Amino acid sequence: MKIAVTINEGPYQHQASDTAYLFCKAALEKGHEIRRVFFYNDGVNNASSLTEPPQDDRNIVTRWSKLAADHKLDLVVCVAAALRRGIRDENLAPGFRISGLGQLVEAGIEADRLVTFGD
Amino acid sequence: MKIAVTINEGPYQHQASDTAYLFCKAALEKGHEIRRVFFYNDGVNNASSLTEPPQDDRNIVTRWSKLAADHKLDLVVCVAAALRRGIRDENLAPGFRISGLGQLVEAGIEADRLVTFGD
Amino acid sequence: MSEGTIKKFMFVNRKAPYGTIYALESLEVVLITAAFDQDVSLVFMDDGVFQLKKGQQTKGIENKNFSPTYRALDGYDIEKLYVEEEALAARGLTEDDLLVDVTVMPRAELGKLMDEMDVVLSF
Amino acid sequence: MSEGTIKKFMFVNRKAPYGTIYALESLEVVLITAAFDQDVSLVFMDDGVFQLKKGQQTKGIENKNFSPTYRALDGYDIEKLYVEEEALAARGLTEDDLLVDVTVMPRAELGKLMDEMDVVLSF
Amino acid sequence: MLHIVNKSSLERNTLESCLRVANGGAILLIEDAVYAATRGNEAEAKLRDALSRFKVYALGPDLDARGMGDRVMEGVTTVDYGGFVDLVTEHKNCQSWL
Amino acid sequence: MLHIVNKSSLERNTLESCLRVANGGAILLIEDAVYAATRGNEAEAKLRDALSRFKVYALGPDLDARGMGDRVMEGVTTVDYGGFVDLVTEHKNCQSWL
Repeated sequence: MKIAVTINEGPYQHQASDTAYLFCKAALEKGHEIRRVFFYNDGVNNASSLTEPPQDDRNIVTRWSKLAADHKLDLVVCVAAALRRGIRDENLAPGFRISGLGQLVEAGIEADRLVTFGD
Repeated sequence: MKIAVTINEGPYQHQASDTAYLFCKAALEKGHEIRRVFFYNDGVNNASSLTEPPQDDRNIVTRWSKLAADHKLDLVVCVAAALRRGIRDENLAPGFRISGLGQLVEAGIEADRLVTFGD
Repeated sequence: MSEGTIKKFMFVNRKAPYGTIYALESLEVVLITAAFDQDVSLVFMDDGVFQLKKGQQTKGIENKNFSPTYRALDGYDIEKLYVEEEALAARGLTEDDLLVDVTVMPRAELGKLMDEMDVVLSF
Repeated sequence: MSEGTIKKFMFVNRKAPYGTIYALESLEVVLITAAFDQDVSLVFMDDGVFQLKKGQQTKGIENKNFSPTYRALDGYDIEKLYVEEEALAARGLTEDDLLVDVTVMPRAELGKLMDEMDVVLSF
Repeated sequence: MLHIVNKSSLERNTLESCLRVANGGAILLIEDAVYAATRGNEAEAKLRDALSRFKVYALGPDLDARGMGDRVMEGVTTVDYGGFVDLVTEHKNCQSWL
Repeated sequence: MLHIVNKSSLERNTLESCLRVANGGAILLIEDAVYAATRGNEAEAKLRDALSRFKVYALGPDLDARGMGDRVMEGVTTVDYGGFVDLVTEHKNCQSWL
């Protein structure tokens, strides 16, 4: 089945991005397709290449980048939300791309299910 | 009187940074000293120099930078929280500096009041 | 691509305006979804009904007053606005307090409507 | 500088662990505040009492289990841990469920203690 | 329909809103919402009542993280992330009560 | 002591916690918490009751932003940001109920 995911909160502050990641991994393991992961609102902060958590903590950003590389995921960062929060091409982690809100709507249309993770 | 302020949430997503800013401005107008503004948790995202909100919206980051310049404010960004969220010297807006949590405790000791703004 | 597909999108607004950005961002997605010619419903539940309160004056908090946008929805053929009856009452509001014409509905009815949707986005 | 000044700091923990980062960040400030030789009190109210629950196993959510740190507080001479009596009861917990020795207190008493503080930080 | 709730019912109104509005189906408790599925919690009676109208699930890894894995009330089914995915695909649509 | 509350009492438990724990003093409602100070809100009775134990203030700019400036219940004092600052300096200490 085609599943789309949207994430509304940044890394570390809320569990949303963690839960979304583990959900996506489980869906892929079950043979589903992750049609797109859309990062909206503070969710855009998950895409910062400058993130550097303590060594004994998970790296939420690189974890998404790796999942995207392993499974050819489409990780889309909302451009308006990103500009409001200082995420641009110059500090965008590998595997993410910046685009418009239309990508969220399109994912909602094309996927069989859309699941939101937030605060 | 010496007042210290701490901000726990990022710009735009929550009103915390807006309220803190208007509070600081009012305190300065009344002749009080803002001993320090400490940006903690997602609050560190208020310091991103890459932020670019829509033209008809307020610019929360440059507003802080200007207030700091006009009144010699000490805007301190928590280093551990900043690294977790991709805020470093290379994308730090003017007037902010990155330092440790000790700066928050010190502000609490030295100021007559400490006011927290958050979610 | 998805040409021709029309899905039922519902936007569930449960939060007050200005304290958080969600009310504003919900409106942004609503407008884009309408531009994709989808079937759009907006629900205002719980504190979300405050988004439609008349007389918002945001100068004092130095924020943008986005409430006029609700009045503009009609121009984008977005006409399905549902408001939770119990939420209005619990907040001392009546239909007269609202910026736009809406359909006031008991929450149980809203639950049934939700069941019929293809995509539900919450803010 | 502030050499020699000792203030009463209270850390009010009202949120459950892991759903948000606040519980972890509160601990960080608590440790630093103790390093500054300040008078430190921790209060666990509402869902904050869950922070002290025994048996946390975070492997499944791929997050760090920071609950052992509460056991280490003693080593930093942080000994004033207050837990809201009513909050424990409302969550089906007893003192035996908690990781560390604490002083259980009715909420009205906690309010009086708060009044005596110089600095109150909420998480 | 699958209703996903992620906040503690003693802190926020989301579970209560969901229970009042939702027209049956399934409820999945994740993140801080899992406390509502544990014995002795003030929400217990409300949730027990809901079991007649909804199938109720709780995310096991979130229960374990919070040290509550052994306190799940009878009638609530524990699932892992794979089970979460199955719930999403088995229901026609879903809503996250944020 | 000054207690600062910033969340709607119909969404979160912060105002209720504050009212139950705080040992008198002043309460300042800001941001989404200002709705609790308006007539007809479900929190009205609770807040009216609190007026015997607390001085209650609400931030005017937040009331105006939400179109509720003309609905403040009797007994609650409206202040601007300058008044917020005065409340902080006039009280020995303060707490934000987050």
